[in-house]
Amino acid sequence: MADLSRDTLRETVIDAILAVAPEADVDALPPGRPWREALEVDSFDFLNILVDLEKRLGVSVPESDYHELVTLEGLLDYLESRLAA
Amino acid sequence: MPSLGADMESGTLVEWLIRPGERVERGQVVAVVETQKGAIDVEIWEAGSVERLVAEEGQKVPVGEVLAVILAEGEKAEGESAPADRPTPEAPRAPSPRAPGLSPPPARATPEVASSGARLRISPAARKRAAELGLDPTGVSGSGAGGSITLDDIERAAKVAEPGRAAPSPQAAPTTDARGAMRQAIAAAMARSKREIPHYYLGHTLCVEPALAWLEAHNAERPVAERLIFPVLQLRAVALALEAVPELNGWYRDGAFQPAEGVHPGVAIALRGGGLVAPALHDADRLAPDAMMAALRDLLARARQDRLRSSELTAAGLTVTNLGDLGVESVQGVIYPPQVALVGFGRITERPWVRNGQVVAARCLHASLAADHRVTDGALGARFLRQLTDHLQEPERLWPT
Amino acid sequence: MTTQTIAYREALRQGLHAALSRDERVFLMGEDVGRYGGTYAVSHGLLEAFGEARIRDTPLSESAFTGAGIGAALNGLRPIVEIMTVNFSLLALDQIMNNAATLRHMSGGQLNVPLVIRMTTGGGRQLAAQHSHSLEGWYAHIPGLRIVAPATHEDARGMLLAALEDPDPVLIFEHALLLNVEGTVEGEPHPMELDHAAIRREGGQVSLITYGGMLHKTLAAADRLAAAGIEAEVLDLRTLRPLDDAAIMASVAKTHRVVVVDEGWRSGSLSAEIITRINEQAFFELDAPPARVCTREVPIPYPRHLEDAAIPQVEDIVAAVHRLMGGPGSGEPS
Amino acid sequence: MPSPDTCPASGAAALDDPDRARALLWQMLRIRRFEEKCAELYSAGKIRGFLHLYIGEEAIAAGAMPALAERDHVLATYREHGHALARGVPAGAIMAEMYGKQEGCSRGRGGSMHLFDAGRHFIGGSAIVGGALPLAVGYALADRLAGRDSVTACFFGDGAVAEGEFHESLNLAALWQLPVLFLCENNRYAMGTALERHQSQVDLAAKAAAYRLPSESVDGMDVVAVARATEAAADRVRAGQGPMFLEYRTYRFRAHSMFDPELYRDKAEVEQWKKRCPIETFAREAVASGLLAATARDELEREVAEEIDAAVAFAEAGTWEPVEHLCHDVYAREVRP
Repeated sequence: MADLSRDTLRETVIDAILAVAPEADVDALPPGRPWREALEVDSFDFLNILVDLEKRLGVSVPESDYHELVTLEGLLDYLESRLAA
Repeated sequence: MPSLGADMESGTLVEWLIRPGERVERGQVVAVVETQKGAIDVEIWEAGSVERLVAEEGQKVPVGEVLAVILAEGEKAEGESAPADRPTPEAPRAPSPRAPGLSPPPARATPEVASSGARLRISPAARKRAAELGLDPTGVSGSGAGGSITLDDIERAAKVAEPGRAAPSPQAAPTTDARGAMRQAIAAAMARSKREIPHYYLGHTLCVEPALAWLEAHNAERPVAERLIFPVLQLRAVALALEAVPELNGWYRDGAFQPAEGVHPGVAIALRGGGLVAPALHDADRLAPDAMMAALRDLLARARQDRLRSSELTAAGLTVTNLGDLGVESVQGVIYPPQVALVGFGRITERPWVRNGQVVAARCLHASLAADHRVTDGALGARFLRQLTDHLQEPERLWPT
Repeated sequence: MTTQTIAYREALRQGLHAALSRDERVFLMGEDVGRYGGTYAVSHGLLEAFGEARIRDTPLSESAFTGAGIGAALNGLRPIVEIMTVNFSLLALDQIMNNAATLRHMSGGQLNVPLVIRMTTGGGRQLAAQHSHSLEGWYAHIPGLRIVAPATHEDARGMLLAALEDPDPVLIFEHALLLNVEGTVEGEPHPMELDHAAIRREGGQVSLITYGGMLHKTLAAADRLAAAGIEAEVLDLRTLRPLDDAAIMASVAKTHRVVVVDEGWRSGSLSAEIITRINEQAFFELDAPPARVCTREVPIPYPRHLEDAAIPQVEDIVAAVHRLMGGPGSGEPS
Repeated sequence: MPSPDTCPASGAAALDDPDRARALLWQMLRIRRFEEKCAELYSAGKIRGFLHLYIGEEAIAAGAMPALAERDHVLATYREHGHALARGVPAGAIMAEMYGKQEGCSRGRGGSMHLFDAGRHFIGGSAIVGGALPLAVGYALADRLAGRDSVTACFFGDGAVAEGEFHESLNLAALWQLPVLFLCENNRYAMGTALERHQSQVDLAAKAAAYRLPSESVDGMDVVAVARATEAAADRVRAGQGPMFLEYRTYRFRAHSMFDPELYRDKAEVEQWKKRCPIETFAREAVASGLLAATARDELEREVAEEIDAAVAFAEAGTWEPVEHLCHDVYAREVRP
């Protein structure tokens, strides 16, 4: 999974979100805005998305890192760093 | 005493026409008996001799009772022989009229219709359909004769994720008219709630740092799939607070409060694409953390697939709504009739908080209670809210270790 | 098959003619049925065709000639007793109930009474109280009798033929207002079975259940309702004893609303029996309380405007349905 | 009303056939003993409801019935045990019917007042006074139309002459000249009302003649007079000369029914008529004229007693119709819509 390009990573994340919130309009998401509130993803959905990402990317996000995942870009950066490690 | 007529039950012996010791022939008139229709001659059907007269003149004797003892030819009078040997008639008696005593009056059926509250006017077909759909018809407005609820009303309400009612399955994106129908059903319930329930509201902000610390520590070494989410703690706290103040857990129906037997808080679940349902989490007070998490996960999944059980739609004695998830600081909810309370949790935000005289930044949230003033007063509501916040601030004591 | 358009009375006459010509055992007995050709000209021409032995004018002795009809039926013949109107049948009620209806059961099944009694019924011709009765409901109360009400011309011809083949006493009620009504029939008269109701108009929103003279008013009401967007189903009972429960419940299950139209007086009427059966057998199909339109409980008055007010009219049927279809204002009982 | 002793004397002396004499006495005796047994069983509660006994009128059923052929039809009233016995309905079947057992001649459903035997054309009981008269007209009408030479005999009491159906039926039968034998048993009391207190014209034969019906009055206490008159009438009717009316003047020795204190007549009158008991007078004359041996009476009594005891045993052993059969035979063609 090492050299996953950013675009494919973005697609994977969006798929994970859509799996839980099928009618979420991720593209219309203004950059830099907290995606959970915008897409009305409650704590349950968020947990399910993390479970999905762990399956897809093998990355298990500890609770202490949740604050880094507030924006979509933040989430992607975090995942990239974890994958690169 | 012979039966001398269809409706004769007894007769009065007027006159004996024979004396003890006399001979009698078959068909001989031996006595005169007074009946309600007049005096009638009584015949003897066997020849013989009069041993003794049992009934006295003027005595009223029921049909079948012995009047006299006649000895057939050659029969000796033994001691007190059995009364006249006439075979007791085996032909079935006409069913004897029931004992004349008054049977106890039927227990007064407890009136289904309470004195003040009107009985729900709903057609049998609509009531049956509502049961099939697991729909609580109380909130549905009637378009039928006299404002009664009809089949169409139920069918329309069924298309709507009306509170206490399963929503359309997530795959089928609700069509526009379904959304309209959903809106109408929620409107009906909320209008009724506002119309009938005298709400009072209480709120309290509490610091949740200890709870969150406990949660992070609990989740630290667990894979994502086994982690707990904060609502689990909130529901636990609500369950424990209800044990202290049971008056907030039940229903107001037919003019009286009916306490719920168990602690089954309704969990407000927002459905994708709009609509809301608040199925009951059964026995929330008895679930260990992981069991409650599993129960919540299952409830959420079934809610979104429109496969909730009818008991889950009617068991909740109060509802917990967690709009905090969606970034709102405080919630002043509207109670779902016929429940008597609604707990609202706001969003967890970092706020200035005074601790030991120092102002620090701490993650806090606003907890609110909306309650039915017909059932409880502010004092009782406040006690509940204090219990709730105390429990949340001592997470390690939420569950017995 | 040739289609004819004839008056209801002509259909009755064709039925009688066919019955008399097909079975030697059949004979007609009643007041003025022979020389006079029938007070309603139904038996016109039969005396000439079949002779005095089989077309017998009787004295005004309803009990005697009805009883004689029963006796002749007991003794192997197939009499048709015509009682001029249901109003005079009261004089023969003892023979009809205590002999015709009862003899089979009371004799332990040894006897049966294959008798047909025809009588006209109903009001609406300003004949005042003693000549305007609708008593089908009374007779439909008596075990041992078969009661039928031919509302269409095919039934008017054919029910008589089926009744004559029936081993039990059959009473046929012919509504007086139908006699002049024109209708179509197919081919030769043929027996029309006596055991089932018939849907005369399909509809999905309300069931209108009726019989005999009220059928044409009910169909008219259904047309008016259709114009107002309400599709009514019209069920012609045809047999009043036994009632065709299956057909009634099937219609109620389809439409969930029912109005019974019955020219009898409301209290203890046939409509009361039908609605009770619906409550017993189709309660959970009901989306509104069952309703009925009956004759007002009054001796039928002579003046036209009062008689019209007493006897169910098309407007009454339409109003009853509207009350049933709903709207908060429609709560009062019809 | 002519008093009993002026009736024309015929009686047994007018007979010359010993077998016929024995048969008449036997028939009257078995009716008398049967009715006495019924009274006993009613007091014991075995027979319930209403019970109307024929004691005193036996000469009519015993004398008239032999005049009717097997193919003739017989209709009677609720006092019809004697007619049923005389018509040949087995005593056991009648007694079982009185018990309400399903071995009864009406399967236990009719009881004392409704004895039926279609095989023997016995359309027995009708509890509605005058109710059978129109039926008889119908039976005769059907025979006439079907070309059969049967006669329909209809027994009824003096009470029936007050009913509309009496007048309507006699007129209809006379109008259509139908083969009906109207046989009126005038026992002088309609239940509790003496004839002269309910009829303007008490001469019933004259009343029937008003419908241009040949009618005759007969001493109902004389079995031979009854037999002769009925035979002659039956032959006339069978020969197609139209209906005929016979009035048998008779008297019932017991109450109208089992619950009747007989306040309407005095005991002396009853004793007066008992002197003309149809059985005792006929037996005495038959023995006196040598038609019957002195021992005949006892032999017949024994024979009758055996028959009656067997009938009671048959009824006692009878069974109740299962309640599941309650609605059987309401219709001949059951319809299950």
